[in-house]
Amino acid sequence: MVVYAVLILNKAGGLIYQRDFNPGLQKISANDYLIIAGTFHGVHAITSQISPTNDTGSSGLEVLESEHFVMRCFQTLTGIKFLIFAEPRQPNLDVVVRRVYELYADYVMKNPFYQIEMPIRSEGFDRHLAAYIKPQA
Amino acid sequence: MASTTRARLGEEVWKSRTDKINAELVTLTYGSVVAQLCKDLDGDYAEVNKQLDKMGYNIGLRLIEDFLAKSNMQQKCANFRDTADVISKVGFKMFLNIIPTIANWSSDNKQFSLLLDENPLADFVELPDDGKAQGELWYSNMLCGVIRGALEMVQMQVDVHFVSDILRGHDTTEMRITLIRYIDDEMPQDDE
Amino acid sequence: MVVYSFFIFDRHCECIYIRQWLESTSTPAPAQPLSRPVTASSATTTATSTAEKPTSGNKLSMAEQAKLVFGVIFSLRNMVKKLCGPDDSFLCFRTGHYKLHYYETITSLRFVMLTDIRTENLKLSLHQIYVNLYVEYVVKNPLSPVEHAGGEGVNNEMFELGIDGFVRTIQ
Amino acid sequence: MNRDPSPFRPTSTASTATSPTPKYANLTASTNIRYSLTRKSIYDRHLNRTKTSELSKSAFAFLFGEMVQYAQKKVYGVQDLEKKLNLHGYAVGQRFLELLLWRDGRTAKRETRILGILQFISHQMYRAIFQKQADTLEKVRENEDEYMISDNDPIVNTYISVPKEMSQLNCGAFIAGIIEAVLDGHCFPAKVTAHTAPNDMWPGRTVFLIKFEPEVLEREALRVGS
Repeated sequence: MVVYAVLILNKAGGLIYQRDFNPGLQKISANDYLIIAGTFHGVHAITSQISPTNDTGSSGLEVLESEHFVMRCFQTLTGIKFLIFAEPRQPNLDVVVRRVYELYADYVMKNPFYQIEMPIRSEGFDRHLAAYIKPQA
Repeated sequence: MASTTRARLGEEVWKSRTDKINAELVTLTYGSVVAQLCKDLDGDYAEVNKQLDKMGYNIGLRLIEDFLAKSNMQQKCANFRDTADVISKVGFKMFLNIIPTIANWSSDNKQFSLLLDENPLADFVELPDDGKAQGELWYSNMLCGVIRGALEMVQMQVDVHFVSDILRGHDTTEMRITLIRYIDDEMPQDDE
Repeated sequence: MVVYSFFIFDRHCECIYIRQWLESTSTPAPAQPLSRPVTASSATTTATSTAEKPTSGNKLSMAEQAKLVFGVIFSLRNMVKKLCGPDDSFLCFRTGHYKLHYYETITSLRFVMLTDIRTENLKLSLHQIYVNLYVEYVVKNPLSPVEHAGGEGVNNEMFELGIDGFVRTIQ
Repeated sequence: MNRDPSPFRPTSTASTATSPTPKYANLTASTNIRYSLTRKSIYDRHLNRTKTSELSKSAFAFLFGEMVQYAQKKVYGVQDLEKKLNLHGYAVGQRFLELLLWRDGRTAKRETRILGILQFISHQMYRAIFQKQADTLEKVRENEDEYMISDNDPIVNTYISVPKEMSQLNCGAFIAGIIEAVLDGHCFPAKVTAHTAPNDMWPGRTVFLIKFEPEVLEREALRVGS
């Protein structure tokens, strides 16, 4: 299981966390990541609007596939988006994204020195995320 | 979603997905926070209530993420009654290991009460007998803020306040929760 | 496997073909094909001559839907290109309710198909539609103009039949 | 640093309680604390009722985090913040000491030696509060009056990441306050401070440095001498 990168977007679509774990994506400037995050936030909302089935509260984009990667997007009920980029045909991305959310709930939400909606600079979160993602590579 | 499934979920999350610690540590730490507030605000209990509520609100904004992550709830509550079940049988169970009874539903299903027959925050507590505290201080007011903050993060604006407290000599500890409105999601500007 | 709708966008980012199948019926009874073409990029949504039949399921008119669909695939395509470089291409995305398949030719013709979420990747199918149907019946059709501004000449008889037949096979 | 003996200082002014409505019962004439007739007051409930009851660690983490943020708004600089946390810990430590000694009942031994009290803290006390023993108890070789208790992963710090500009801060000052209260309670007055001492296994490892007052050493010398 190779995870290339993890991105976290706040409710307004602002990029609050970005980290590469394994080579697989292009080297992209931080500014470009900001643009990608912003656009994706808009696109995500529209994907639920164009749903042909008439279910109310249809969810937005959840999985995006390309030739070289698969991206799992998990949006929490509070509007936070977790984007996990991994090698294609990656089986258990749902488990991975849920675990990342738990680590976020523990090491970011419970850190008194983290300000809500701001970029994440919690050393504890980095350490535990790397410990969780790295060995699987 | 039947309330029995909510009860089972609460039980299961408490058993298998919650790290546990000594309850008295939380009780005494909460006590030291309230005491510090009473000292800082030199006995202005109305202000202490407000500050406790504000601190609770700050906690609620964060606690909701922990709640959603651990309880793995994917869908929003179907209606306010379901929300009441989730708060009592999953939320309270998961964090404070108690299940308050839900009571006194208003006819329009917009108001209900939570009766805390057990309140771990208020163990060993006796309000100061300065003649004011028992009339003005809501000792566990932080809980109101927590619920208000948490629900606001899932697009529900509510008012939460205590109506009675055993510490004040009442027979029950009762919190009144009122749904003010559902906050609709902010839509991103349609830049397509 | 249910197919909901099918779009073709040309290199000018215009929607030159829309086809929708009513979701309720299992066999894809042909929906009201768009008799007057709709341009995705045109600011005003040109009212189609036939009564504006709201597409099954949501209130967006076909014109609006085409515009939104194009907006989505255009952004995602650029995002993938930026993330992975020019040789990568966007294949499909899935939400909780539908899956959107995408195929782009070298000539920037874009084929989009919306299906239910269980459908496997349709890149090959869209490619076959391009090769066996679009090229055969539209490009090689002497009557149809070279460029299909506004979808002109795309919804000819043979192409429509081909699409129906094809959808039934992958049903 | 005035350590207020009890946070609830009854004000001396005569209380002008509203005349208690009939449904309240007063325990004694002197106090106007009201208790409902039906509900038992805290004096009727057994002290051991919550001895083994548990709460979620998250609840404590959020409460503690908010306490840190509240304290942070009121202070300038790391030392003041640690002092505030120490005060909070002290209040908690005082109560835990009473509770635990009461619970030991007849078996409670009055510690008279420095080593005795430090072992009590790092074993029984630590286990009662944090459900695990402290990891090490050592004496500082260089100076006589200093000892160290270490905890590889203090629960107060589990979720806390201190920003670089406050790298000196260790929220374990709260636990240092608890230890200080227990020491003072046993007449071993001392200053306790928390210091981050990570090793490769435990990045969050914290050492509580205990510096005894001179009179404690004198007493110890007398006791050892006799």
